Parts: sequence; structure tokens; C-alpha cells
Amino acid sequence: MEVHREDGRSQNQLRPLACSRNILHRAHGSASWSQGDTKVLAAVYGPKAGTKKNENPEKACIEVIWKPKTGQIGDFLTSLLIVLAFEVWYAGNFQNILHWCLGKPEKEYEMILKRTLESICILTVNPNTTTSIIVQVVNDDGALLPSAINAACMALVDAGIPMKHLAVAICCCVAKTGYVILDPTKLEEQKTKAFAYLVFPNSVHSVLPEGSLRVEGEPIENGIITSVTHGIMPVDDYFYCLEPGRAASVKLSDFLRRNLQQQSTDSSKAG
Amino acid sequence: MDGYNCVFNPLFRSKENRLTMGLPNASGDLSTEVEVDAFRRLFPLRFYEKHLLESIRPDARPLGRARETTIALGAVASANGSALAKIGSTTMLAAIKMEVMTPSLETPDEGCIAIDFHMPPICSPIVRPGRPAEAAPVVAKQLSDTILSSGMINLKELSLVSGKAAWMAYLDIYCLDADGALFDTALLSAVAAFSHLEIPVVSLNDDGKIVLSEEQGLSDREPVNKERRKINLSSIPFSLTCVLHKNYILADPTAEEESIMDTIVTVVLDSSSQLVSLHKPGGTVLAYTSAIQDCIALTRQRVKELQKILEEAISGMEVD
Amino acid sequence: MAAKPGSAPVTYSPNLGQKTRPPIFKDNDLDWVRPDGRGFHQCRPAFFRTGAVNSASGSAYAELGSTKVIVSVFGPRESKKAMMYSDTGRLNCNVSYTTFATPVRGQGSDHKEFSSMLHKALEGAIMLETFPKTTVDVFALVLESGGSDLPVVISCASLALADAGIMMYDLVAAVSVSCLGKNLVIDPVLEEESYQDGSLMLTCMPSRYEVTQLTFTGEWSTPEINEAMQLCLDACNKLGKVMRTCLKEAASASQE
Amino acid sequence: MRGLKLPLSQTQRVRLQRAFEKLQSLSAKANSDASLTVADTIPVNYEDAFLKGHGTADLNGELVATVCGVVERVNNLVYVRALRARYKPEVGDVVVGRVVEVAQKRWRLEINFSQDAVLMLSSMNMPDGIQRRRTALDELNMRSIFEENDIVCAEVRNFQHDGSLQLQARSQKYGKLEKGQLLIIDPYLVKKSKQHFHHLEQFGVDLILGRNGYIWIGEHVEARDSMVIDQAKNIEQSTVVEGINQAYTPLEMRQNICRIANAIRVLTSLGFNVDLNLIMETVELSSSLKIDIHDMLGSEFHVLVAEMEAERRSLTTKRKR
Amino acid sequence: MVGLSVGEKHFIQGGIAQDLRSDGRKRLTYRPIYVETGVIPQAHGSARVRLGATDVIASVKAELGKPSALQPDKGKIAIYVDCSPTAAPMFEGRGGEELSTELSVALQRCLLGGKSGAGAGIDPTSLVVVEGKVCWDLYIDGLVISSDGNLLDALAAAIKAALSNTGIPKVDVAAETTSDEQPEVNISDEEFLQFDTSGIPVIVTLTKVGRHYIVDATSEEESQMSSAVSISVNRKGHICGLTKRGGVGLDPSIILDMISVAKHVSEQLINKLDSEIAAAEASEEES
Repeated sequence: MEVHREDGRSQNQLRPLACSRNILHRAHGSASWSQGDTKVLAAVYGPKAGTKKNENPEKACIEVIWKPKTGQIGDFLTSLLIVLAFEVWYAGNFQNILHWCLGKPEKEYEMILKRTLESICILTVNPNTTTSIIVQVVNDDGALLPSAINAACMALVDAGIPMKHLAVAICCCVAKTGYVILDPTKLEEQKTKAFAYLVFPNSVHSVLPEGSLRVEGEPIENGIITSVTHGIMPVDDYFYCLEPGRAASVKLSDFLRRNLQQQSTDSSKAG
Repeated sequence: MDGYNCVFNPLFRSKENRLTMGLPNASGDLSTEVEVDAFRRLFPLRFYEKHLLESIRPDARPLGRARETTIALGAVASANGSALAKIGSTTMLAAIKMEVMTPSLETPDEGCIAIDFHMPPICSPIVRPGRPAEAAPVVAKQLSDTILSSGMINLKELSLVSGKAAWMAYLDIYCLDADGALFDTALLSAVAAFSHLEIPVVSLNDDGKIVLSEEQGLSDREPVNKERRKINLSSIPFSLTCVLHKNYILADPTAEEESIMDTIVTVVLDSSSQLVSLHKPGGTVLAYTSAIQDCIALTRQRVKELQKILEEAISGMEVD
Repeated sequence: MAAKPGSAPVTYSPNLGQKTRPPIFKDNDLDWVRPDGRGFHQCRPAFFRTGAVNSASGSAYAELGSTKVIVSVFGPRESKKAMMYSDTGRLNCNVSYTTFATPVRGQGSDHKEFSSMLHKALEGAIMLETFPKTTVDVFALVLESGGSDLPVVISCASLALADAGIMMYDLVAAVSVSCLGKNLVIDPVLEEESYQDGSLMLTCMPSRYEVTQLTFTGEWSTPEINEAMQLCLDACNKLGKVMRTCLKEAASASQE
Repeated sequence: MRGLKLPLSQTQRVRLQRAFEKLQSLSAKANSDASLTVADTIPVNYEDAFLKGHGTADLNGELVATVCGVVERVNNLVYVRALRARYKPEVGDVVVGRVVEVAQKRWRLEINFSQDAVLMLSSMNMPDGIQRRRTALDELNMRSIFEENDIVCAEVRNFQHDGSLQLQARSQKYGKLEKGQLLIIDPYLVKKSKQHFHHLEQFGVDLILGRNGYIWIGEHVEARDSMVIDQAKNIEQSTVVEGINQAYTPLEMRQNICRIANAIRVLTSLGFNVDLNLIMETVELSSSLKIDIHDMLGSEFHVLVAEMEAERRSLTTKRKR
Repeated sequence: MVGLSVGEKHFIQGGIAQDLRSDGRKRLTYRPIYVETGVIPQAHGSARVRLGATDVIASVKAELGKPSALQPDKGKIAIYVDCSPTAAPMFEGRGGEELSTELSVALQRCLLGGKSGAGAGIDPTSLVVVEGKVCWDLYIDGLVISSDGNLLDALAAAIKAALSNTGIPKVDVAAETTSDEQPEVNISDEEFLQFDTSGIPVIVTLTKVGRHYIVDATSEEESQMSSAVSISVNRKGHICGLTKRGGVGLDPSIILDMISVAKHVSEQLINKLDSEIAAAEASEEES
């Protein structure tokens, strides 16, 4: 059954996507990702020598710093201001002091982001190094964590960090039994009973024949890297989310590929 | 001075089962015993994979079985409700203290719950007195999300005088011994503490403050909340953490297993088997639908076990 | 839907009027009865057990009446880089209270000096030179404060050190005595402590018969001091025996 | 003179005042006009070439003092000697220092200077006295020669470019100091003299006046011809502890050490320069008047010493004139 | 904090064994004590004590407050000690934190007596204006300016001198109002009532080095301490508090012996201190 959404989108329709990379001068890799009004900036510094306390030195270590949205002045202006201030401050390398005094919610997002990015990066390439990823929330209009994951992923690509595969994140809202809407706005997120953030590997154009890349009867990109749910939902509702989520991840992967190709054609032109 | 059987007795049984472990097929004499330890410390992953081939774990548990779980209610006398939960050797002490607050304008007849999770320096070598452990705030946030979103407690039951006074339940959970599956044990101890909670009978004294009524013999002033002594818990959430490794699923991992295999899935179901939360933060192994279904099946079975244990503890509580 | 974690509303505990007015003592008022019915010179039954925390190299749990304490010992392990070169080991103690330990929430924080007093009590008993350039960390958590918390922490800490295999001259036992009017009351409960006229805490090594720490407050005449110290020393002896039996049990249990 | 922190009775205060005036008058003639404070212009004629020394700066053409003190002229070098400053080392100074850290092939010593001085392993005699190259083994058991907090007597060798100081303890009279007490006073009270090591036969005491204000008074150690003694003492010291007990300094020598130490304390609190004969006179004064060692620090003895010094100075100036 | 070489330690221990310390003192003699009162004008009472090179200031400020519900008939007294970085470089930032809490607790233990207020140096009941409603709260602050050992004794002497110099303004209750709200009170700033400071104890710290114990140890001697016992004795010879510092165990008989020695030494100290305070008060009036 059709459900009416304020902005007139259909059930599985995503909000307009926009992604631009290499927007920061000092960072080794940076990207800004916006889904509708939700806009997140991500910057990558490193890999630098040395690992933090009680981290495994044989592997690269990923450190995530989550900077929540602060202040009310115009959003784009705040974003540039904050990130620039951040660059200067970052050079002074005080991040663990600020890291320590963040509130609780940021800590959970940081842990989820860190674990997700650790699973997609190839950690054994440069051991005993630390890669710092700074996520700056510019505006939050629902599906904040998935857009942060997408932004961080694109920033890693921009920084040339070796990765097994890209990660594509989507938020599925369970409105009533069996009815799933994708990429909700903040209002829809609060109104609905429960929602689930899902992260899938991006779909690959493989040279091999169609069926060969299947694991237990499912293509690789059906495997869930990260899944975080909020609110109560019947068990099978969760599985109902998986289907549209996977479909959306294919759409997102195509968007990424187009964005990347368009970037490579520019550099080849310039090169 | 005779030692008597105290509430914390379950705290100590773990020492025994630790000693029975050992490679099922290792020959008994001491030299291989030492080599086993060295091998375990040097190549932990290969050590574990040798066990997984025969679908058994170093502490002689089959893959799907959780460790021995005990609950002791009423561990702390100075709190209104308290419980000690122990899964394997991971031990959590939860205690609730009730204080009075003036409810906010938007929700005049609702009380409030403040949930905090502490990892004191005694629980593990990594924690130092100055710096709190990184995992503590993350587990605290997950706990408060799970308990509040599970609707186990109807906040309206915590109100005293609508708009003027309501209960603020401070739930503090202390990890006494960290050996893996911290979230499961913490949630279990929180749920047990709530089931043991006794709301004190209070009444309004003359200058508008809520005071314990039987204290100052104000029996003449009728208590504000005479009848509701116990909070009725509707859908109680129970959780199970599993570790995915290649195509094995290990239930209820110990700290060592968590450190070796990094893909952790935590499934929280409530007593009416609704999915409260499914939490898989990254990890090298991708979770396919079949793996998630297995995890949920294991969790359903675990929920039944935990419900039985909780009922025993509560019935035990009523008897003495 | 979710509670308001951000704005922590100001709350107060309803049981404010709980403390009764302190009884006034006439000089030879002997009909004073202790709230839990013990004799003046009778300690609360002591329950000790080692091996409470598995991830620690040594740990112990102690329960005297309603005072419950867990101590875990880590080390000897490498000390922080900032430390100067020292050819004797270093002892690092930290005592903390749970928020629900004291009747009124959050009163645990006004015992900041317990950590340094624990350090002084244990320093004399540990052979520091057997682990040079390293640190032994002793962390204590008071689960419930039922009166004379520090002596229970000290005794439990020395058990945890023994459980961790740290070389010591002797176990350390500690007892405190409160002076209410004319009578000396041993091992006081929280209520007695709140209206005591004076108090004496003695930490000693029972078999070596040496006092490692002694603090008392309030006005004492010398005969009173002698009597109180003798009382504490006998109590420490008895406590030492109970601690020894607990260690023997733990040792025999692990032999089976 | 610096304010005395002692409780003086009325009469004592008057006598002390008179003694100080006399001293003031005696020493005033020499350079009373030369003392100046910060930013005073220094009277110098600009025709002949002059060199700007320490404590001076030129401010729009004029030579100005940057430190309060006394102007000194050495042929065409003009500098201001500060009254009271931390120790400014000069090459060849005998200094007494305390080992702060045992580092790579060197010890760092605290000598009351802005930086820690460095004593290289190579710039001191080996315990067995033989001259040879330093091996890794020596480096390993450096701690057996000097360890943290040891008191060491050495000589300033040179300045390194980064301003840090190098010491050397080549000759026999330098090395570790034991069995005595260290006094820390203001460096400017210790004048540079030919002889800083004094062996007081009548007391059997060694007195070392370190230029950096560290003064060592200890039991006399016989002619320190070679480091062999040190090595012997080390073995004896490390083997047995109670061996140390009988080796306490005998009471009679200890009294002398304490008397000399208190004499130096009195002189420094009065602000007089500390040199050998002044110390000797103070000690004789205290023993002749049979003043108990501890009472030497009392205010009465301070006044007596001030008066004694006043007369002595007046005698010397009369003889000179 | 004070590094000593093996030779120096040996020399100090020898001196103490032969009853001749490095500055000529006997084992039980004090360094020259020097007391000044009224050093801080805006405080109700203040004093500075110099014990050899150790230099401390104590100040007493009194404010009107509400007595605690548990002891409506007693005023409140708070003691806090602060080590200023001028005393030693290591007191900068948090360095002096631990030492100042230790000193504050030791002072509270020795001067304020049991929780019920009995045995306190200053009788808290004399601080009450209107029982249960209004009382004086005394804030005693100690500041360590330069530290050369024996800080606790110097601080206790400074507090005793400061309290004898304290003048609490007379207070009369204006109107007898209904029971619960605060009666208004006017504070007269001419007449002041003094404290009787006879009951205030002094602290004697006996430091044990080797087999002997000494009084008023300098920081070098303190670094040699195997154990130290700080005993606070009042004029009546009663012990008002004791703190044993230092790790090494002591035989109970030695502690009792030390207590008797402390009582004997404290008599001289109390008389010396009282004469010094009287002299300081006299010199303060005429200056």
C-alpha cells in the first residue's frame, strides 16, 4: 500500500545525493556528502607513525573523531569555519584531549564508524601507523550515521588508503508491519516506531560469470558490514528491511562509480 | 568469627571450571601443558581454529552454549534495588537508588531513569584510575537505548504527585570483572535490579517535601504511593552476543575470544520475542541473512534460559 | 520517548530525616546497646574470600556486616614512563566508592585521603626491593559502606596482595575503635561512627606484632590509649587468624 | 645588608646597626658611585673604543645598564657585575655538584647553574687509576662510580656551543665526597681564589668552597693519591651494612664539622664574603667564648661576629693606608 | 624531593645516633621559632610562624551560617591547607595537591576531635548564635610559603596563634521571629569577643631515624625517616589526635614511649609558643 510522505518521495526513493571530494587544502583526503538536507564533511589525516596505547602495532590503527554540529550560524559558513579551525587545531595534535571529553552519543558513533572502517580497510599494508578520520556534522536531517559512513568512505578513497571494498550505508525505517521507507528525514525518523542503519559493500562489476561470486547462495554485496537498529520491531520486519536496503545499496554504488569516474576523467584531462 | 554464606557467594565458583580446561586430546604430562599455554599465547587464532574444527572451545563449551549464568538479588542493602549478575567470570553489580525530582513541563506525570555504566580500575588491567576505559561510555549508551526503547518500564509508574514530584531512578552498573560479553551481563544485572526494586513508601510533609513516611511516625499523614511497591516489568529485554568467524558462530564469547575474532553481533530480544536491537559494529566477516537468522535463533533459546534463571532468582527472593 | 538524559534535574533523597539525634551520654551510662546487638568488644563476623576477580593477578572480597569491599591487585608491572629510576618497587593505591555505597548518593567522594592512608598502611609490609623498577597497583572498590570502611579495605588489600603472590613480611590487619562517652566500641557501624566522640584506627602485622599505621582523633588520656590499643591488637590477632584460614582454604581448594 | 630574619632584642639591634655603619664607611670609599640600577646610563666617553660587556645595552646611542650592580672596567671592556645572580661559571672554577641523572657515557650534575652540567665518563679518572679507553663495560657499571644524588667535586672545563657546561675530574683531588655535610649558599659570596681545597689539620676536616655556592665540609680523606681508595671503600660499603655503623664520624670531629658549618651559616646570613680566614676567625671566636654549637645560630652570636668583622676590616684598611 | 647521597645519609644518621645533628641541635631541641600575628588585616585572625627555614601563614575567617541539622547546637569549622609553588618547584599545578590534602586531614584529625565535636580544640558550641538557626562558620586556611621539613607542627602553631589573634564580632539577635525563618541579626564591628585558646593542642612530630627519634626534623632528616608519629597534646596533657606516617612497623611499646616523650616535649613547646604569641601580640599593639 502506498504511504504518503511529506516530500512526496516514493517508498524506496532516496533523497538527492551530492558528493564532492578534495575540498580541504591541508587534509590528505577529504569529502563532503549530502543526502537531502543532511550534510557531513569528512577529513582524513595520515597514515602517521605510531599507534595509540593498547592498540595492536602490527596493524594500522584507525582513529575516529566525531565533531557534532555546534552553533546556529548559516550552515555552510559554519562548516567551512569549523573545519578550517579544525585543521589548524589538528596540526597542534591535541585531539585526544577533546576526544576524551565528548558526550556519550558521539562515543558510540565513533566506535561504530571505527569498527566499520577497520573492516573495509586493508590494515596490514602499513603497520604501526595511525590514520585519523575527522567527521564534522554540518546539518542533521535524519540518517546521520549512514551519511557519515559514506562521507568517511569517500574521504578514504580521496586519501588513497588501500581498501578491500567501499562501504555503502542506508537507513531503513519500519513504519507499520512490513512497510519500509528508505532514507528518512529527521521528522520521519522520530515519527516511526523503529529504524535500522545498514551498511553493505558496494556492488562490483565483475568480469566473472554471473553466479560465481556467490557466498551461501547470495552475492557478496548482500553481506552486512554494520547493522544498528533503534526501537522495537518484529523479527521478520528486520528481514523486510534487508531487501530494499540492498536495492538502495546498488543505486548508491552506481552513484559512487559515476562520481569517481567523473573525477578520474577530470584528472586524466588535467594529467 | 565464622564466615557465613553471603550474597556474593556465586562470585567465586568460577575458579573451579577454569582449571578443567585443556586440550581434549593433549597428553596429560606437564611439559605439553606448558607448551599448550605458550602455543595459545603465541598463535591464538590457530589455537582457536584447531578447536573450532572439532566444534568445541578451549573451555570445553560447544559453540552455541553460553557460559554458566547466575543472578543474586539484593546484593547491596543501601540501595532500593540491586542485583549481581555473573556470566562465566564476567561479573556485574547493578543498583538502583530512588530520588525525588520535579517532573518537566512536557511530561508532568512521568518519572525518569538515569543509567550509568562504570568500569572501575579493579575490573581489568587495561583500566587505569585516571583514564576511563573507551568501551564504558559506548556500553552505557547502548544500555540506556535498549532499556528505554524496550518499554520495559512504564515511566508513568514513577510519578508521585502529577506535575510536582516524581521518582528519578539512578541505575548504576559496576563491572567487577571484565571477561567478555559485557553488554549481556550488564543488561541482565539491570533487569534483575529492576525486578528486585522496592519503591519506598513516602508521604508529603508540611513544607511540601517528600519524606519516607514510616520514618518520622507520620502515620497520620496518608502515604502518597501506598499501593505500588513493585514495578511491573512488561516486555523484559534479554541479549546474546555472538562472534562470527569464517562460518562459525560462537555464542557468549570470553574476553580472549573477543580480542582474537573481531566480528561481534549482539541481538536483543524481549520476552514477547520482538527484536529490540541488532547491533553489528563492523568486523571483517560479512553477516549474511543465514548467519543473522542463526544468531536470532540462538538468542531465542538464550532468552528462554535467562527467563528461567530470573524467575528462579525472584522466587528465591520471595521465599527468604 | 527517551528520558531526558541531557538536563539532569536536581534531585534529593527522601530519607533525609533518617539519622536520629545523637544520644547524650551520662558518665557511667552502661545501658547503651549497640544497634546490631553486639558486645562492646565484639567485632562483626568477617567473611573473606580470595580470587574474586579473574582478570586481576590477585584479588579478594571482604564483608564485615554490611561493609562490602573488593580489592584487586595488578602487577608487578611496568610503571609509567614519567617515573624516576628507582631500585625499589613502587606501590600505587586507589580507593573508590560506588555511587550507591553510602546512604545518601555520592558521599563516597569525601574520602579522598583513603588512598594515601591505604598506601601508608601497606608500604611497611611489602618487600618493595623484590620487584625493582616496577609498580604494584592495588585498586579497591567499596560496594557498600557499613562503617569502619578503611580497616576492611586494608585487611582485604593485604589478602589480595597475598593472593597475587607479592612477597610480604606479614599479612596486615586493621581494626578501628570508637569512643562513645566512656565506653570503647570496636568495629563501629556507620550509625555509631556518625556520633562518635573519638576514634582510633590501628593497622598492624599480627604475627610480627608491629603497628604499621595508627591514627586517632578526639580527646584521649594515656590509660584510655593503652586500653584501646590493646583492644585493637587482640582484634587484629583474631582477624589475622581468620585471614590465614581463608588463604589456607583457597590454597587447598586449588590443590584438588 | 640583607634584612636579618632573627628576633633581635633592642640592644642587639643597636650594636648591629653600629657595626654595619662602620663597615659601610670602610668599604664605601672604593666604589660607592659605581653601583647603579637598571636603565641608568653608564658614564663612558665615547671617543675611545670600548667594548660592551655583560649587563649593558645601548639605547639610542647611550650605554645603559640592564642589571643592577657595580660597573667594572677591565682596560676597554665595560660591564656591570650583578649583585645577586645565579652562578656564572668561568673555566677553571672548582665546583661541587650533585648527580641528577646517569645518561649515555656521561653524568648530569646539578651545580646551581641555569643548566645541568655534564661530566663525561672519558673526562675523569677510572676507578683503578689506569689511563685507558672507556669500554662498553665501563659504561655499564657507571653507576658503581657515581650514582644518583652523589656529591661530586669537579672543575669547569669549557662551554659547549649550546651553552651547556662541561666538567672534568681528571686530578686526584676531585671525585665523590662522602661522610660530611653540604651547605648551599649564594655563589657571589664565594670569591675566586687560588686555593679552594682547604685541609684544616687542627680539626681533621676537609673544606671545599665551591665557586657555585656549594660548600662541602667533611671528614678528611688522606692524600687522595689514587682512586684505589674509592674502590676499596665501595667494596666495603656495598658488602656489609652494619659495617657502616661503627664507621660513624667520631663525635669530636663531628662537632668541628658542625661548628664550621654554623660559622658559614652565620657569615652568609650577615652577607659577608666567605673565605678561609674569616671562617677560621668565626670558629675561634665561637670556641673561645664557649658558645654551644647550636647557639651560634642565635642572634647574639650574629652581633658578635658583625662587630668582630668591623674591627678586622678597620685594622686592615689602617695597615694598608 | 631532597636527593641525598649515601654519604650524606650516613652522616645524618651518625649525627642523630650521637645526639649532635648537622646544625648542632640535640635530638629534642627545636629550631628558633618566630611568630608574627595579624599579618592579614582583612581576616578575622591571622599569624605567621617561622620554624628555622620553614615558613607558614594561617588565617581565620568567620562567616554566619546555618548549623547542620545533625548538630544544631554546634558551629562548623573547616580546615584547608594549600602549598604554594614558592615553597618548592614540585608544588606547581597538582604536585602539592596530595601533600595539602594529607596535611589538611591530619590537622582536622588533631584539632577538631571526633564527629560529635567532643575533644575539639575550639569548643564549637561557643560558635552558636541562635541554636539551630544561626551560627558562626570558621574557615581556617593554612598556606605553606617555604618548606624545610616539619610542616605539620609549624601549621598547628600558626593556627593556634591565628586563633588567639581572632576577634569574632559580637552578634545580637534583633527580633524574636517565628520559628522557621532566619532571624535578622546585626553584627557590631566594635566589640570583639576573643577565643580562649588554652584548649587548643599543639602538634609534636617525632621522626624516627635508625633507633632514635628527633623533634623538628629538617627536610633532609625527614627524607631519612623510617617512621614518624605526629601527636597533638593540649595543655591538660590529653592527647587530642595522633597520626603515624612512614611505612616501617613499630612495636606498640615504642609508640607509647614516643607518646610520653611527646607529652614531655609539648609542655616546653606550649610555654615557648605562648610567650612568643604574647610577645607578637604586644609588638602588634604598639606597631
